[in-house]
Amino acid sequence: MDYLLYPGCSLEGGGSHYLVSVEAVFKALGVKLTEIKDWNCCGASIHYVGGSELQTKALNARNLALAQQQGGQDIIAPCSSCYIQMIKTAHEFEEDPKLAAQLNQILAEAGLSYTGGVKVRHVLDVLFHDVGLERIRQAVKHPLTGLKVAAYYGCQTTRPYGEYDSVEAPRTMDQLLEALGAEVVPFDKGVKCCGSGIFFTEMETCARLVGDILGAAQAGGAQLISTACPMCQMNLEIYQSRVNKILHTEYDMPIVFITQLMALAFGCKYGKEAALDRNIVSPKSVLQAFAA
Amino acid sequence: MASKAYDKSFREEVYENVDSGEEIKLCMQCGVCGITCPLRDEMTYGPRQIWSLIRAGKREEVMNCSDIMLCTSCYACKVRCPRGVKVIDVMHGLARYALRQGIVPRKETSKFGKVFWDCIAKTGRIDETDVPMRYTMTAGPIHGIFNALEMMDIGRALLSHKRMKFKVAPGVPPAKKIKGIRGLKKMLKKAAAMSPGKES
Amino acid sequence: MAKKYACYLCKGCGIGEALDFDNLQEVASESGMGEAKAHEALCSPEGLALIKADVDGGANALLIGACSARVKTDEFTFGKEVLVERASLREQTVYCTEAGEEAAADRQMLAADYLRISATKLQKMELPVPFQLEQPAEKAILVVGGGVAGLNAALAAAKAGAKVYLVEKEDALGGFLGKMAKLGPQSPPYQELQDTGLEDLVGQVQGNGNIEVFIGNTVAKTEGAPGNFTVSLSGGQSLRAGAVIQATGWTPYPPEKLADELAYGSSPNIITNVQMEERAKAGDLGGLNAVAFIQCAGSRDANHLPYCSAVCCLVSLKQAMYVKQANPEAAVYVIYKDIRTPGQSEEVYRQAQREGVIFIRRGEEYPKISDHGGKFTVETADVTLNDTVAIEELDLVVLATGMKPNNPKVVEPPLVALGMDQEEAKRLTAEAKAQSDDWSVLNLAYRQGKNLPTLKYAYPDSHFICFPYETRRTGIYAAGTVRRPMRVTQAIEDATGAALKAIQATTAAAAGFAVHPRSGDESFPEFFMQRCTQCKRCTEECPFGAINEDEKANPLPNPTRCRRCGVCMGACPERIISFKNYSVDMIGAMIKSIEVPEEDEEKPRVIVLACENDALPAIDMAAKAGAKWSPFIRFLPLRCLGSVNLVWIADALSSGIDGILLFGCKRGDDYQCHFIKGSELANVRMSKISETLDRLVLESDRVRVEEIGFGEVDKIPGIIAEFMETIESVGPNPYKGF
Amino acid sequence: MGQAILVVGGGMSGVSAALEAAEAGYNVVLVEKNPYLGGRVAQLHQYFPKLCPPYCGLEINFKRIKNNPRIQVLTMAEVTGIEGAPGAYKVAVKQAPRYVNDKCTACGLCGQAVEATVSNPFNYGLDQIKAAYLPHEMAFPYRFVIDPSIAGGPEGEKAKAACPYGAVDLEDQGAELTVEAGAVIWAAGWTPYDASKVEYYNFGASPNLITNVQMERLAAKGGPTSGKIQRPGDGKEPKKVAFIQCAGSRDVNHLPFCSTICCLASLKQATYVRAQLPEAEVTIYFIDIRAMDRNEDFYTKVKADEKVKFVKSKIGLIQPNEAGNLVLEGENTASGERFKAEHDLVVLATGMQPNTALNKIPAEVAYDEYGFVQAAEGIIGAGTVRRPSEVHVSVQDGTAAALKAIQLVAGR
Repeated sequence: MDYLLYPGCSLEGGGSHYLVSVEAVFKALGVKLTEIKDWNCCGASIHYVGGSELQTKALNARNLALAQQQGGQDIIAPCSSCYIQMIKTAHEFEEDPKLAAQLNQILAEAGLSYTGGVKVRHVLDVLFHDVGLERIRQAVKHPLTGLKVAAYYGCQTTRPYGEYDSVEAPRTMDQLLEALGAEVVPFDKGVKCCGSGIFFTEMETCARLVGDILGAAQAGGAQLISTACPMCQMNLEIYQSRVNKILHTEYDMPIVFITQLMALAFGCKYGKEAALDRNIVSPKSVLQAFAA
Repeated sequence: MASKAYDKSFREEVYENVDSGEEIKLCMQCGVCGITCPLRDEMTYGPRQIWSLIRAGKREEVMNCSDIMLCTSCYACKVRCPRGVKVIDVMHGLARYALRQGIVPRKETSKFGKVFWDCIAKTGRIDETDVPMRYTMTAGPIHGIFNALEMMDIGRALLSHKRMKFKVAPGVPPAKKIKGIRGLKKMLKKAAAMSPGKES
Repeated sequence: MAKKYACYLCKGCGIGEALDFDNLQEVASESGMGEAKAHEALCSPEGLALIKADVDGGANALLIGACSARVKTDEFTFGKEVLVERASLREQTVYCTEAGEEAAADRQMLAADYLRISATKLQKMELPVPFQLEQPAEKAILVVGGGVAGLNAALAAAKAGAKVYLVEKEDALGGFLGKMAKLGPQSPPYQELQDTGLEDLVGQVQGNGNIEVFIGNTVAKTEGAPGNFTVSLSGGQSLRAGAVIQATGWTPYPPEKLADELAYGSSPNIITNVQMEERAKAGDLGGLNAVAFIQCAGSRDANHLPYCSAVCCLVSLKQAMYVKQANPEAAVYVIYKDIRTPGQSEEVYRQAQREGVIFIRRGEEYPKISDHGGKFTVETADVTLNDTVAIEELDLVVLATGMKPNNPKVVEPPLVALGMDQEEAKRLTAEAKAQSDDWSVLNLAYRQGKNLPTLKYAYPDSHFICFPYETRRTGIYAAGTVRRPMRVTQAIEDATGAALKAIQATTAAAAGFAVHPRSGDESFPEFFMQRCTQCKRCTEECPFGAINEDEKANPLPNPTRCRRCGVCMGACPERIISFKNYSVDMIGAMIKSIEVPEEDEEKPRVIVLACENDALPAIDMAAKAGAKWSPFIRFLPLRCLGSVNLVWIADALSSGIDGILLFGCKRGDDYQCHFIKGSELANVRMSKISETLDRLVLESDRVRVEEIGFGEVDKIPGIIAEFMETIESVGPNPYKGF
Repeated sequence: MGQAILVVGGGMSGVSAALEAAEAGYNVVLVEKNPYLGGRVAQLHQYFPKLCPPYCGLEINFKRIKNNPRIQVLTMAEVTGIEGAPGAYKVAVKQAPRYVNDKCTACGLCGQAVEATVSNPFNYGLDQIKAAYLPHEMAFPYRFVIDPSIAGGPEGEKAKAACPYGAVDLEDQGAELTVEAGAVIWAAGWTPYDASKVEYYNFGASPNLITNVQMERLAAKGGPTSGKIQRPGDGKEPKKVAFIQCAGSRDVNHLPFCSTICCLASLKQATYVRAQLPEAEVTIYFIDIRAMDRNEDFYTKVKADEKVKFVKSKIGLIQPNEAGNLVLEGENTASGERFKAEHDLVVLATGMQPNTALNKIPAEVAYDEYGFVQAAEGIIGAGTVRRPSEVHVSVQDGTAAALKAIQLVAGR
């Protein structure tokens, strides 16, 4: 098992604990990750303000071309925002020969080319379909028995093609959590947008969206929310104080990456490998019982 | 009495100049997008009605409508649209088109997005400290500092949890560029020239 | 045929435990059936072997007392030469009556009566001898109309080996297909306009040795019957044909009628979709920068054509594509009520949108069209914009007008006119005639009129969902847009199917059996003319116009036109019309064979004359489902309730039967009677019976008509119970015992 | 006379094709997958626009089959292979075991003896049926079936012991046979589109959210409620019924084509509700109402009922609430209003997927991208495998297919 890793800008910043835990988990599972050399930003959701659609596709085409140059293995893009930008370009490249030609014209400016065929995968996809629940169960050393988790996928994690899971009612993370021994609570906001794209700019609206999600998780009895997108993690977590101010609530809900929980269950170190000490709403009181 | 005549010039303008603008041709006015959008309550029209306005030639209503810049790219509408219309791409395209016309549907988003893109264009990546800092400063020095203080607690928290690099000011220390930045810049220039509406 | 009777009684399925078989054997014997053989399971290989041995020994008239005739049909069929009559001891005896000792006597009488009824029937019926035309039946098929349906019908029949005459009134084949520039997308990926393919089609027709084409001709007269039509053409030729396909197509709804609503006629640039097609074919689409199509121009409008013309949406999409393909810059609007692109043609809608056609939903009101120096403005509601809008600077406005069938409208006088006093009947008949069209396509030399009967909107179709091809004139099939609005692809299929129906009609005429719905039936009505009083009832009432009249009003039956329903038999006051295996005398005798207990026994007897297609299976179903009803009921299956002759009512009442129920199909606009008006006729006839009953000093309550079909299964026990109460309240038939 | 014509599918188009060919004098083998003929129409309560029961026409057709020695019917049978060319095919047919032979009198004793139940496919799983059962009250052939789940066990033995006629054959292995035919008519019909694939409708989340085919069974006398329209969740009479049009159809993510019949089916089902429940309100949520040709009259009739409302909106979300009702969300595209509407019974107008999209014909046959059969010589599509269509068009198509088959076998 050999994949290329596209960390994306967020995993180098606010989502650093995602990167640390992804690397720990894949190492534990014996999966090799090689970072795409000299990758560039995917453009994310806000690209359109400064760049055209084609420019954004060019950004992603460059990463695909680099990946192909490096061996063309499947790319893992842990950040859902990167994932969706990249998979969109990859898909449309295959479907639309005119676009493919245009992109190659553009890539030529940097002495690059792309012939198609590289697959873009999400962390959840690879864990569920390639590694498989069985191997994950085997790797669990400290089952998260009794831990009540709300599985929050976020909007972009399974969209827009539904390649590896349902776009409206995904189940992969639920099953992964269950494989870790955790209890997945009823939660109907699993793919509801958290508004991270307008985090800085439309605070009130964003607060309402975040509040809806936190409220539903709390109502379901969740001790924490598990996610697989750094945008969601950041938005749901660091925004809680704002939400509480605006909506007069008292949320104190830890937001952790599924890979952090997995690392913990695999017996990795709470801080160094699971990077749980990097969570601002501390999950310590909930998770320390499972720590190695 | 008809409130206004249908005018084909605007829709043709959209087809030609707006990224993914031709997508709206396929809309059959079913209404699913309008109800699917998580921000529907913040919108005056919603996608379907905007398409309808474009068809009718209602340029002012569309270009001056802040709906076109609210989209968070959640893809819920794209996933459900029975005609497969790339609603998000059109919305982004419209917002971008408005900006190019000097119309700013949403000031804050525009400012933030501009800083964001500039960072990519200059360095190839986003510096998650630099971008918000620069964005906050777009409010002007006094407001900027005030806003920055507002966000200070968050920044401090991120910093202390090893999720943010330390910066004293925007660009200090400067963000690292990718190695292939020169090639990337050329690519972006080329892509701009090939984009609808002949961008420069 | 010399009949050798044999009777078999089945003890299976609980019959054995419920009935006294010694008694039944006695009844069979008394009824002339000889010694009845009982078996534990008559349908088992052993039981069947028992019967087969007797058949081999010469038995040829078999009474089988077992389950309903609707089941185990294959098992209890012993070849065409052996008459079989089934007495329903299971469904109509054991299943539907209370079990146990207390009810045993009544149940036994019920079973015994069914044996008597069946024995009587067996004695009264003969093996049918198929009708043979004087000349050998003609197998050629006449196709009227050389449009897409006619051409395809002709070709389909010819390819199956039939000789075909194709008559077209114009001087060229093709009909509307010949006026079309292109067809809309018909095949995957449903995005490209297609050639009409007319040249190839006409070439195939003209090159087929089985097809003879008569262009510039109409049908002056159609005489005769299936297997033997003589058709005179306007050009003077006379043809003999076995069956006819009318594929005369459609006429555009007259646009002049839309002058008020849609300004038709006010400018040469407000045109219909037919005119648009002509312009496209002539290559005259230059200089169009803005065009609006207005859908439902006359269609879906109570003041014009209340129905949807089915093709106009796709025609406008196609024509919008013409405009777009001639000038991609042109602004093209389709102003619609609902876009109707069924099936795969949804992709055509998408394709038109891709090409830039703008769709505006207009609501119920017509748009307003105004002329501004040769450029038009269309003002319309724009529903999805929630506004009223104007579309200006239009070069051309196309009205998507609908289609009317090329078939004369026929309005029939109400059935109550039958047997009414002369003046009133004449008035109703004249009124109906005044509402009917006077022109004709086929000029049928039929006593009931020269045209195919129509229901709504002059469509001569059958009104049957399950049997769409049946017109009410046997051997004449409507195909294509004359039958209902349809697209070209559907008309091709329709024509192909109609060709098969026509081939079947000639086959049936040659072999002497009936077509749908009694397909294969070799019986036919025979007239004992010496006693005919020329009352015209049979010629008027036949739902299929099978009987002509001579100048003295003698009926002239045409057995190959006949569907074997027996309506004529029911109509005849002199009871001179009989089938070999179905007659007034036979049913009368069956009724009389029922044993009527003395009045003081307080065991009333009620007969149910039941339609064998709907009511009888419904009764079986109810019985199977466990419904119970009075053991005083005796069901008699009929081909159609329209065959009920009033004499049976008299027979029944005079033999002491207390009440008579008639179970027929649903009547009215959505009738289900497969003989069109049998149920309705029975109702009309019964409504006139109270007078007779009064004369006999009998309560009219004793006779009732009920609509019973598959939808009324659960109501059967209730209807029977309620009727039994009525009978109880009016008391026993005073004629009992006389 | 000539070679036989093989007809695959005993629904409306298949039965029509078989009968029309046989009545023109040709030998026909009719292969049907179910244990009975009649296909989907047998499961309908009424036809539009006449609101007449399908069994009226089926009864005539079955009678025609009974009276016609040229038709051989094989039920519980499927075609597994086709070899040869137009005019000379060898078709492999596999018949599943019925475990009941032709000695069965449909007396019902086996059904009484057996205790095991299975989900009733005829009622689309709305109820359970004994594992020894008559497929439905009008089944043709009129013969019981034993569910394979009990054939090898003690319940099967109970059925066998109960039958006085030796009709239960637990050793039944089914059969494999080869049919020689000059032409094959493929009339395999359709399957209701799987409603659960339209995830935002949450089919399965509430018993009061049903499909249009289930609604037919709810209204049918032989259905799970004996024809009483009630909420499957609690048996209560619904007061506010909604029909969701295009639940999968006209949707590039699901069935990109229009299923043609669903508008009329919902109009018809609205009449079921209104006829039974005078107080009930019906709302039909639609994109376009497609009541083609003379069916428009039926639309006009239903529209005249003021308790039937039409709202132009494709519903974007259906969610059950605590009251057991369903909340629909949509945008009324006529007013622009975004609404939430609560209904106590919701019917999804799911469309028709051609069975050839799910199971291909085991021979070289062309399809369009949706799986509909394209015109071909020798193997002739008929009915809803060619395009979505209403009953009378299927009959028409079946009849046309019969002639195309005859053209191939005539004179051979």
